Amino acid sequence: MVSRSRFSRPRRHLLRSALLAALAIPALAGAAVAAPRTDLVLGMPVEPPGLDPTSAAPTVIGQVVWQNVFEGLTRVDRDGKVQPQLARSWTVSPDGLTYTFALQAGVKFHNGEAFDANTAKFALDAIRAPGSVNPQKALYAVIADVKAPDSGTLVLTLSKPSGNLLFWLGLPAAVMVEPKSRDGLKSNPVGTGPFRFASWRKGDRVELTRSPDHWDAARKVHLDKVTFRFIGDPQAAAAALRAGDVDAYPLLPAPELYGAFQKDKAFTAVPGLTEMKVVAGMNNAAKPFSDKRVRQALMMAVDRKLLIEGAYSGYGAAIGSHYTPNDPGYKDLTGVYPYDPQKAKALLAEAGYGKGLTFTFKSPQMAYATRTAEILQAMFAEVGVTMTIAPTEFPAKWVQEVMRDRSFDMTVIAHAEPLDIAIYANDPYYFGYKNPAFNTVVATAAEATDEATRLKLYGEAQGILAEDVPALFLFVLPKLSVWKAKLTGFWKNEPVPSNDLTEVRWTE
Amino acid sequence: MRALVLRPRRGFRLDDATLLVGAVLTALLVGVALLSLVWTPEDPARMRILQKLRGPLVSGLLGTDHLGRDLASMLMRGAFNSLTIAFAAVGLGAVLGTLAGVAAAAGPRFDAVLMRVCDALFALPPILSAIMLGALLGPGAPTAIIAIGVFMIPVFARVTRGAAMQIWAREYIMAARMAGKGTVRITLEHVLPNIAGQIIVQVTIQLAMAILTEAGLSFLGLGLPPPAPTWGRMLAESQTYLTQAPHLALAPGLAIAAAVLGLNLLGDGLAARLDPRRRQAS
Amino acid sequence: MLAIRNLSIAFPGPDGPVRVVDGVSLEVARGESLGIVGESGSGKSMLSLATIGLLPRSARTSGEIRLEGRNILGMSERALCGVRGRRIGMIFQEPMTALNPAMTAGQQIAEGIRLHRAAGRAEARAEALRLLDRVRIPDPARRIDSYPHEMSGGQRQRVGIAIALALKPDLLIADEPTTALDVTVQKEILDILDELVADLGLSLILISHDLGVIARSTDRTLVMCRGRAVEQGTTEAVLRQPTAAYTRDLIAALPRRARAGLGAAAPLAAGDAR
Amino acid sequence: MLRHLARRAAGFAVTFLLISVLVFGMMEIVPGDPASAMLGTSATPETLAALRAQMGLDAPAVIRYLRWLGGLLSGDLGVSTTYGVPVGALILERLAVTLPLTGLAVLLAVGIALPLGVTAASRPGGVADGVATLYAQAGIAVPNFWIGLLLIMTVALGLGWLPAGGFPGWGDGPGPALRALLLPALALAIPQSAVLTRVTRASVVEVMNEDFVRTARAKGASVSRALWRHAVPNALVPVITMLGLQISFLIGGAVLVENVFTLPGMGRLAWQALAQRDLIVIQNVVMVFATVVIVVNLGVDLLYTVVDPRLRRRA
Repeated sequence: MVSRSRFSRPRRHLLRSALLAALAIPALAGAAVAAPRTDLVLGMPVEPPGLDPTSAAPTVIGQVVWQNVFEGLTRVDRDGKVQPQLARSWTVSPDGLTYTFALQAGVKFHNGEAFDANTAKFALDAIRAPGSVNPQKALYAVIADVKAPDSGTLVLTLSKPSGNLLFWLGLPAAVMVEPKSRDGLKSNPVGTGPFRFASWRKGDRVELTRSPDHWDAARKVHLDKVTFRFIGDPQAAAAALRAGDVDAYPLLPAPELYGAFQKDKAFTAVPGLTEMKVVAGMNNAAKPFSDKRVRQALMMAVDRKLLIEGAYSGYGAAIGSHYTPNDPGYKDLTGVYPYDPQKAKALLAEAGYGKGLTFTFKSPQMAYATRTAEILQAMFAEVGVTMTIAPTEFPAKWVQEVMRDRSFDMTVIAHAEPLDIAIYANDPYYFGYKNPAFNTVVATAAEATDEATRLKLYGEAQGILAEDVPALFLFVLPKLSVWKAKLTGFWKNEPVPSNDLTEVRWTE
Repeated sequence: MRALVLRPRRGFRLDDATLLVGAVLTALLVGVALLSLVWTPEDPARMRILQKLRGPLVSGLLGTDHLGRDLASMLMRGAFNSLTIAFAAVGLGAVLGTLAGVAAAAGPRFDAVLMRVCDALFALPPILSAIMLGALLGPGAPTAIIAIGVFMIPVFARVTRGAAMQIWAREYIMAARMAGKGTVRITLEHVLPNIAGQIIVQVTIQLAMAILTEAGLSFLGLGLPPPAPTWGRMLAESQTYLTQAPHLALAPGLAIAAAVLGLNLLGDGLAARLDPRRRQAS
Repeated sequence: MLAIRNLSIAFPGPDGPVRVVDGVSLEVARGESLGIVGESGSGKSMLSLATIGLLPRSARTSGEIRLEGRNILGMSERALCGVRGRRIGMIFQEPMTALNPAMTAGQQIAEGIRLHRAAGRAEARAEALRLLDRVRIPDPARRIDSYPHEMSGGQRQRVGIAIALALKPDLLIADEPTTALDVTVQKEILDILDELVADLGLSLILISHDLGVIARSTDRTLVMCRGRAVEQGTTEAVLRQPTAAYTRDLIAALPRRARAGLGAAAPLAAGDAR
Repeated sequence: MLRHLARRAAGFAVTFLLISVLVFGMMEIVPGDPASAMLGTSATPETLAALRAQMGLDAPAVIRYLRWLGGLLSGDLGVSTTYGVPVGALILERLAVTLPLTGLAVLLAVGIALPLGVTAASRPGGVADGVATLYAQAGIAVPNFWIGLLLIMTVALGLGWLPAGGFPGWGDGPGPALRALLLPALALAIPQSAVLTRVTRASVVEVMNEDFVRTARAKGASVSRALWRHAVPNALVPVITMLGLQISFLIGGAVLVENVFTLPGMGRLAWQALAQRDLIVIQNVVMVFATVVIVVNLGVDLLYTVVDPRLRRRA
């Protein structure tokens, strides 16, 4: 038994200082010598219900795997432009009906299978097959036939010309997959991208590791390991960022927390824009919204600036039609029906609702949706319109009641698909909006191979919607991204819902 | 399950204090709730978005919320909404639960069936089942009431059954039976009055739980739909403003705490007053 | 051995303190057995609790209780723990509730031993076995490991006695030990008590409302009524020539044959002046 | 003894069956199906029909119920429609978070409630009693997800002692995993311990008046020994009853705390599965939850016999 006296006062003091010194050394050494980190922890508000973008719609799937694990024939870059990828180059026949692609050589899937024209044919045929559950199947219906004359060339013949086909082929829904791993992609994604799928602890995180033999030497990747952590609660997300557990959070769901990060030196926080157009869809097929004047009146009852301030703390941009400022050919049509309660009341009276109008609003349970609903409710009350809010469980119940059964008066949702103005030509669709003139404009625009005419036509389409108001065009959701100051390479805007990590790296 | 009772310390004094404080707090609560029907400083639904997130006394007594609505008015109207949901839910739970419990104690045949149903109800995860009910019946006060009330039935059933069984075993019940009274009359005249104390304790405790469950439901987007404010939803929505505007979370939180405290103290005071056995104990 | 002088015990009541014991004095010599008799509520139990310092916290006491010269009332809690069990053993009235339902008889007896003596578990258990035999419990080897609810009232009271005897105390206080038992078992318990007093030379205070029990096995008797000691003397004297009216009433309440058996005084003719 | 257990087992089987019918029925009539949940805003009737067929949803309900029940009994719980992985593995993964979390929460709750309740009962009206009553009243009144938030703000962010959420998994040893579970467990434990304190206090005060406690004192046992060795063991029955009720609530009701601390537990799995209408997962989660509750009830009964020998012969 050690007697107390052995640790006399001076000896104990010596012992304590030695201990302190021992602790200090590693800390000092750490800072000076370490090379920039090669691992990244990314925070995401929602966990994807699977990792196969070709078999499910939620954009969060593409935000994990697109351009990281999977690649397409073409890709959309950070400015929304189409760039070559697995298709090195392509030629389009004068009548715009035949596309011949020259494919990259020596490309392998993560499971060792080779990528060639036959695999590309398999992937495109899978999307267009009758039993296919590809969420964007309609976009590729224009492809009549796919042929692979030799392993390096792919020939597509279209039923009618399409100006946007190359853009559609760059979307997450059209990434290249191969037959062997096709059925297991949902929980074990196999692609040709710079990162390989490592593990997925459901409800918590997905881990990707750098693929050593990636074909595209030009786009060298700077990260060895990427972890996507799913943090739903905004307050927990902010806490994880501040505690350093998470390095970047590309889509912070709570705008009210964003201001603090903008002021914080340790973080870069520059708001961009997404493709998510928040529109209050109305059931144009039934009273009272079958009457255009009622729709126009309600549009004038909405003060978009105040709505954005209330619903998203002022971040995001007002829109006058189903088009975002990011997209080429955008026209600012917020002036068509500006905020004018008096005129709105007059128009309502003219439409026969002078004594008042009542309808129900099916509000999905996302934060932006419930807040928008409450603000619209107050704004409509100012013009004598009573709106009862029916919170509706999202996605299942809302999709069934609004999209399939179309039993709703008004609702609100953010449409995330890029360049999707054509949905107002869909029949059947939840708007119940039938305007042949609009349909022809959009159809001709789709077939216009020449850029200038296509953008002019899209401009016309925006004008028709702005004037006809099949839905109240409110605002575009911002991309409130936050990352540690020592990180660069993230996209500012989100022309395609994604987190392309190929250019992301630590500066020191 | 033994009733949760605060043992009286020195005979009367503590019971009276608990009862008094509990009664005052609850009366205050009910008073504010009723007053809100007639008058509130501002219209709880009126939004002044440009004056959003103002601190207490800067704009209105308790400041404004994230949409510029007056917090004090919302709290008052919220008191009414939260209380009505809580009282209705507990009413549902207590009545059905007590019926089941008493029936189970009276008739062994009922006992097996009812207890199996209670076990089944008990084994369902509360929050999950509330969401299912919400999706099934659609949002609104009735759904919240049913979602909260249904899960109280097993609790009341268990408490009443336990207490009623003790009473059935007493001699004076044999005497009543000798006098030819039927099971129903015995239950009404002898069993219920004797277990009233324990039921009342459970009622006040479950009232407190109901208010908290409504907060949980609102957190999941299920409680009473907008624009009717409830304490639960105010608490849920204040969550992301905790650092910026803590008063948003503090106001409903303290209101819930006061209500729960008042109800619990009232329950304990009543239980001590009603149950002679407890009052005399040294 | 034990001397109580002018002991009063009062409890705070709704309107002022209520005196439960009022100026009682008594003495018990070594080896002597004193009976205390009185109706329930006459303060006899409070008296016994005071002697081992177990009165409820709200009780206010005055006077002295001297055990071999040391005043119990002034003692610290730690000192009292030393006295209880080692110097004074206590047997209670209700065998049904006096034993811990979650501990075996052996454990409860052994605990008494190991509280005061640094005895090992095995040694204490052997001692407990011997004590159980001493109080003549049938089949002690099995009874040592059975729980209170597995034993009859009489057996439990025997365990109670064994517990009180564990450390060979100088004074044994038995507070209505036989009241809750049926007559046949009463006799066995009282025989055991007599035997113990005789063999171990213990002093005994036997408290009961039943004169028969007091008459049978006590040297001297104290009669209590509403907290006051109304009469004190040898048991024969108290029975044959009761001086206090209350004692006579007590005797009168005995059935005639029992009274004769005890040689107690004949009751006065009806209509006597009280 | 065996007959008794057999009867109880039969009772559980009936409850089990009742729950399976209840939850399957509920899921059948709840609006919205997995296909529409999966396809979101770009759901066209054609793709919806294809997905429904792929998920085997077009078989009649009774067949699907029997197929599921058969699978349940033979241990094959089926494959999750959202994750495409066997449900069994998914649930095990989540139990590896929820069970330790609940266990830790119960330990903390008992760790707080027992000492507080017992000391309060030892001196009714004393300081400890005041503290215990105040804590009990306040603890019940504050929702657990709110306490969770405050803990994150103060301990995780303010002091930086513990992680602010997330779960590192048991891969790299129990250390980091337990650190991640400490704050959420505390958030769950505080309201539960408040209720438990009240029950403990009431029960111990009741037992302190029993005669055998006085016998113990008469043997020379000190106040604390009489309290802890004699009174408390006999006061545990109602405490255990309340604990049994609370454990079942903790397992199913922790979804809010799991959400605030982003823990991949059973609560969030159930919540996500319901949002995605992943029928197979929901049905199995509810069955697993029911099993755990039944096992807990069995445990509580066994614990009764350990604590109170009088119940031993009957059980």
